[in-house]
Amino acid sequence: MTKLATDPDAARRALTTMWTIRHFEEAVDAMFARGLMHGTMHLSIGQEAVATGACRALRTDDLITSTHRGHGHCIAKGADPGRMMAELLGSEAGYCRGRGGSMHIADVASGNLGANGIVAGGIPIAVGASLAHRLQGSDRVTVCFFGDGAANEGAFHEAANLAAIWDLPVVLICENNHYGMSMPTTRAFRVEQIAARAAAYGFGGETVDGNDLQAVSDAVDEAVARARAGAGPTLIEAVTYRWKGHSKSDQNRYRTREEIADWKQRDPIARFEAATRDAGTLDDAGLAAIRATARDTVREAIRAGRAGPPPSPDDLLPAVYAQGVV
Amino acid sequence: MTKLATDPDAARRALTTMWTIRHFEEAVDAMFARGLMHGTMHLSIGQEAVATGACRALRTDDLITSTHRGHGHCIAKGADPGRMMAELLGSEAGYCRGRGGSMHIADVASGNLGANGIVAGGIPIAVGASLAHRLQGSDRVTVCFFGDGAANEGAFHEAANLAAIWDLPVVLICENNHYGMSMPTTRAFRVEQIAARAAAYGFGGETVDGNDLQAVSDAVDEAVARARAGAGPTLIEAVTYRWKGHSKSDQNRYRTREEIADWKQRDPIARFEAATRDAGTLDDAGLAAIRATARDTVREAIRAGRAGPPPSPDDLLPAVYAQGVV
Amino acid sequence: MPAATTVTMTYAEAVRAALAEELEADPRVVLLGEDIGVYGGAFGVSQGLLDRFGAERVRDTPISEEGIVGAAVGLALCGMLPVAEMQFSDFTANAMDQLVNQAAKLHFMLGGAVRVPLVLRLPAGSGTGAAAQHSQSQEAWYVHTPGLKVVMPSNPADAKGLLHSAIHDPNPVVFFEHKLLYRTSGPVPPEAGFRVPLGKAAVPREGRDLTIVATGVMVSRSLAAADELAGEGVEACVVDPRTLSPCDDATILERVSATGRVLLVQEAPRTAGFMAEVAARIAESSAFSDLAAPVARLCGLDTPIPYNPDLEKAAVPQVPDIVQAASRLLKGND
Amino acid sequence: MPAATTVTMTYAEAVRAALAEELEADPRVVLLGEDIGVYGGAFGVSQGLLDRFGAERVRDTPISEEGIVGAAVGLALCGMLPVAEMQFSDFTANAMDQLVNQAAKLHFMLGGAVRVPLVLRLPAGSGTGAAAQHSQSQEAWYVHTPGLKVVMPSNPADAKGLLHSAIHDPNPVVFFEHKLLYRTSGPVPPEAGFRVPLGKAAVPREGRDLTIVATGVMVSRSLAAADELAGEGVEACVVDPRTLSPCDDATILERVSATGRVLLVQEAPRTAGFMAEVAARIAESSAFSDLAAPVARLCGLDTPIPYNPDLEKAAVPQVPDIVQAASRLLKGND
Ligand SMILES: Cc1ncc(C[n+]2csc(CCOP(=O)(O)OP(=O)(O)O)c2C)c(N)n1
Ligand SMILES: Cc1ncc(C[n+]2csc(CCOP(=O)(O)OP(=O)(O)O)c2C)c(N)n1
Ligand SMILES: [Mg+2]
Ligand SMILES: [Mg+2]
Repeated sequence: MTKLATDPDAARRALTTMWTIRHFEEAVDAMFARGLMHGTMHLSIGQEAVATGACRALRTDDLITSTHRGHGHCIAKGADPGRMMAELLGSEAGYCRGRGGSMHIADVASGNLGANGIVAGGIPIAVGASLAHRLQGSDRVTVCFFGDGAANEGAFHEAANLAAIWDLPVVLICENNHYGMSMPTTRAFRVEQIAARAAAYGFGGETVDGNDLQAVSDAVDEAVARARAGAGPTLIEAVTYRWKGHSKSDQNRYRTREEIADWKQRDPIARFEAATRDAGTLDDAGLAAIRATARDTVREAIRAGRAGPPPSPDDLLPAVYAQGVV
Repeated sequence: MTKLATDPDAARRALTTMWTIRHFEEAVDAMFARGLMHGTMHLSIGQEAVATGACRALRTDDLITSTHRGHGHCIAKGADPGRMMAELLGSEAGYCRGRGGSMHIADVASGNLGANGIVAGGIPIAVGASLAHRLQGSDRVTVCFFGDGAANEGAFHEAANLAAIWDLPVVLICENNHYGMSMPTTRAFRVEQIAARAAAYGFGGETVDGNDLQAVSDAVDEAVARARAGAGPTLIEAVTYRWKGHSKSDQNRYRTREEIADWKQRDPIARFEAATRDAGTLDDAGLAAIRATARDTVREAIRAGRAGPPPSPDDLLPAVYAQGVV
Repeated sequence: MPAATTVTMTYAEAVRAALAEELEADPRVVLLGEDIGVYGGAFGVSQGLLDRFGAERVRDTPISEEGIVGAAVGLALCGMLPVAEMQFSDFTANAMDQLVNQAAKLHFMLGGAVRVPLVLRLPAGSGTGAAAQHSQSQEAWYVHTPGLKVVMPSNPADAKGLLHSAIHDPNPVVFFEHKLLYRTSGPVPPEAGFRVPLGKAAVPREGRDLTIVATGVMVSRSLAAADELAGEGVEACVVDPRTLSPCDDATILERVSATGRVLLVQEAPRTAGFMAEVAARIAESSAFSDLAAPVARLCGLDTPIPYNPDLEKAAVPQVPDIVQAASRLLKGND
Repeated sequence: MPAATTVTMTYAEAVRAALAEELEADPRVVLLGEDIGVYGGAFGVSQGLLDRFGAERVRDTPISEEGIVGAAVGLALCGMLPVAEMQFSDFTANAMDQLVNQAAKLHFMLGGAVRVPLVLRLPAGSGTGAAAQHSQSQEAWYVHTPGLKVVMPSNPADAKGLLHSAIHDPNPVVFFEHKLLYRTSGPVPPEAGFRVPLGKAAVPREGRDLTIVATGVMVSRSLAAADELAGEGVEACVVDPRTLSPCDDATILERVSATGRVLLVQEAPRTAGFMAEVAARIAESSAFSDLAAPVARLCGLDTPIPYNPDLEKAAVPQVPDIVQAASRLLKGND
């Protein structure tokens, strides 16, 4: 397995992805605050190493399913931030032509079957996708992202069991950010590790430090290799933390300022930057250049997103059904 | 814990219950075959030790929730076989006034919240019932029966987790009769023991020989004591076998005659009879007398069931809503 | 329309034949559901298909309805044509999120980026003594869900022809099969894969005096009632929408206008059922002014389905009820 | 009717006040739902209740909708009066089995042996930019489900009064709260626990020229439209059913007969929505012969709710749409 912090190319790519996610979401946060975006949004700031570490283990033709907190997955899998921003701005140029917004961005071309507004809604879909690949004789793998809260939904249970009994090429990645909205995992679970649930279905589970890019990447690499080899699913619990509120309406009443501050000390990006610096792979100038690139990407995304035309209300009813035959 | 085979009273009661279940269902089977009953039915012949062993651990004011295969639970918890038979015959004198039939018999007075036509449908309800008791400051315990197949429903997962995190006084009894309809547990699960799933929720699980009355009784006794003491839920997997087809339409294509014959050798009733005989607790005459009592009970149940008046179609619409206020 | 030469088969055989032909012809087609393999399905519909097509394509599932429909969504998104079965339509209650929040919406919600060509087969309806949780007719829920198509064939030819169309439709199609119809027989065109288009009503009987619009098992009951009525000199036209969503309004409204009287017959509970929509479309259309009497509905009672067979019959329209309702409608002042 | 002296509160405050008064007065009442505790509910409705009544009675749950509703059923069967919340009405899709196959049916199916007095609170509707999975109006599903009562208050007084009635009703009640109404204010009677009876429509405005029947957020939009119409000399009567099931037909039909013209306004998609049932009841009633024009419906489009705010607005009726539809209806020949 690649030691990311010592491989200049890999380090640069991973850092660019993480910073792009970070800046993208900071921009979105600011635009919401200034009333330039409407609806709601769920930011993954602080969790960038999970999406980045997981998606770097995948081929472009491998698939992911994502969640309401999906900007990171989407960017990491290779979507165009400009079309994402366009979508958030409700533009016809957005990935969903302005119909979906933040919770529904998909980009089939880069292998993202979509965010999902329903907690755990993507898990059975990921299982079905991986079954399709098996039936098609393909060696594609599907990675399914979901939160700690999602692991208490019936959909998780049913889907995990189907993946198990059919030995499907799917990797279940539980982003345990300690809360489902306001509900701490300590109250929502009576088990220490969500990864322990894998044993209930008969496949392997592993808990990793979700703020350690290398750890995530290694675990997913292995799980993907197993899945691709026909050895079935794996559950990876990546322990991380969400810096921002759950969504716009969150007043952070369920956690302390200290806790948040403490986790900010464990910033996955700063940590990986330090590792590359320590390893002598990238210097301050190199790191600054990556940040600048990411900032430019996001700036350009905002420009592109704003440039898109608004969708037309006349095109609602005709868009409900897909046309033709399959 | 009572050694049932050496305690004449306990042995007599348990055997009477088991034989009543057996004869009741044989009678139902015959009546269906002769066209005297309609609809469908699910017989628990061969599984009598589970219902009997579990319910003997309960007080009358403890509750159970049951399943589509619920005659045994119902009888073991203390329902009147006459009103059960009346229900199966669609009579106004039946437990559900002929509205429910085999899959919906409830008898709140004896502590049975009802069979259920929906696989796993009773599990969340049992959890809610046990929460009610906790909130009411009562020490009542709820036992929730369900099949192996039910353990793959999302409802099982969500309910088990609620029971865990709220430490509820509920005992989950999975009757693993090796099949959910035609689906063998070997194909529906990738785990050897369904009881292993308890660990995913953080409470104890145990697999017992469901054809061994004593083993079931002991396990449930312990679990009930724990629940009553406030120590939360337990999952008990009782391994058993269904002698008859899943329901009327079953042609037993998914299993062999040999397998069925083999399990008939492990008849839970004969086995417990032998134990009482070996222990010198009951002799052949005593055992014969118990069988005769059970047969009389069922004969009387059929008579009573047939005697009930038919319900009136005029009383459908007015019965949809409960009246008054609570 | 059945061709000149037809073969006679039961409704169950017709559904099975459609599945077999699709499995044969199109490697993308895959079946999944509870006990559809060696058991042959709770109603025997898929009997023999496991032997012919193997366990990968005739896929038994655990009892996990949400998982089944969700897997079908994933399969459909990835180029397969899944045909999933709920053992009884009632169990769709366990899979509503995947059906309604995912399958129905994905195409629109993702701006057209994906399509979800799945079929969900739902054995439905009362009359088998299976009581309230195994006897429902909930087509109105799905008709009220934008993005779903809803099909309800009333005879073997339509069952086969509409299923072929449903499988090759790029949208999620909810396919209702009434359990009482499975053993009824009828002529079916022999050509493999012949399709009955979605969205076209059938008019199995023309008549000048009133129009009966009926769905599912109520179609044959309405035809039987029409025969009786003919004995009394009344000629009833019977319209079978076949596809409930999108619904062929034109055919219905034309017959309503022509006859001036309309009786709407469904098995589902009256309130907010499919026929409420048909009534509303008539009431807001130009056919309204052609009506010589108020619209009449004959529906299931607004109750759960009871177990007792007499009560069960009393809860849904039977042939004499239809005759009576039609006669009453005709006695209304002209 | 609000008493002479009233207090002004928002819709959210009214719901909260009802919950607080019930928790205060009746030890059987217990709340459960996702983030209803320290978070105060996604829309702030239960803010402060955890502090007052504790975590046992204001119970945060994991994200397990089927478990929540199932637990509520068990609680209700055992003598409690649970008030469960789905964070968004859309997530009821995950709990349909417990709601429809269990709660709705148990009383009837068990021959009256049990009752299931639970309330399911459902924040619903569009207008918040939350897109297709967080903006639905699916009341018609529940209206079509025998055994459920369905309530949809349109103002703070009704929200409070109907919630008290719902909690003490012995049946499962589905209680729709429109998200856009939460911050709207209105007069509320100050008496603790005052009840508005289920099953009685309100007529917030009388008028001779046409009747507008509207639900939820469409009531205030219809009243605004009526004001505009009044400026043009048109007097519209506005009927708010408040309880959709069982529905107060008498009040609706009386006004329809009196005005001869009726416009039915709902946010939910048109096809097979609640207003289809109202249209059908009008079309099959004696009010039919009093109609001077066909029944008119103004409804949400038959589409998922789109994200873009302009599209979202275009997908459901707005005040000018109501004015226009009413004007069109009045131009129909008399
Ligand atoms: C079925 C469903 N229930 C509830 C919600 C509301 N909701 C949205 S996100 C969320 C918390 C999800 O927690 P988790 O799965 O841990 O993901 P995180 O938000 O922490 O990334 C909740 C309750 C939803 N969208 N869908
Ligand atoms: C939700 C749901 N899915 C499917 C069914 C159809 N069904 C009834 S019983 C059964 C098998 C249940 O298996 P298990 O839980 O092992 O109980 P057993 O019949 O073996 O006692 C099935 C599939 C149902 N009634 N409910
Ligand atoms: Mg979380
Ligand atoms: Mg079983």
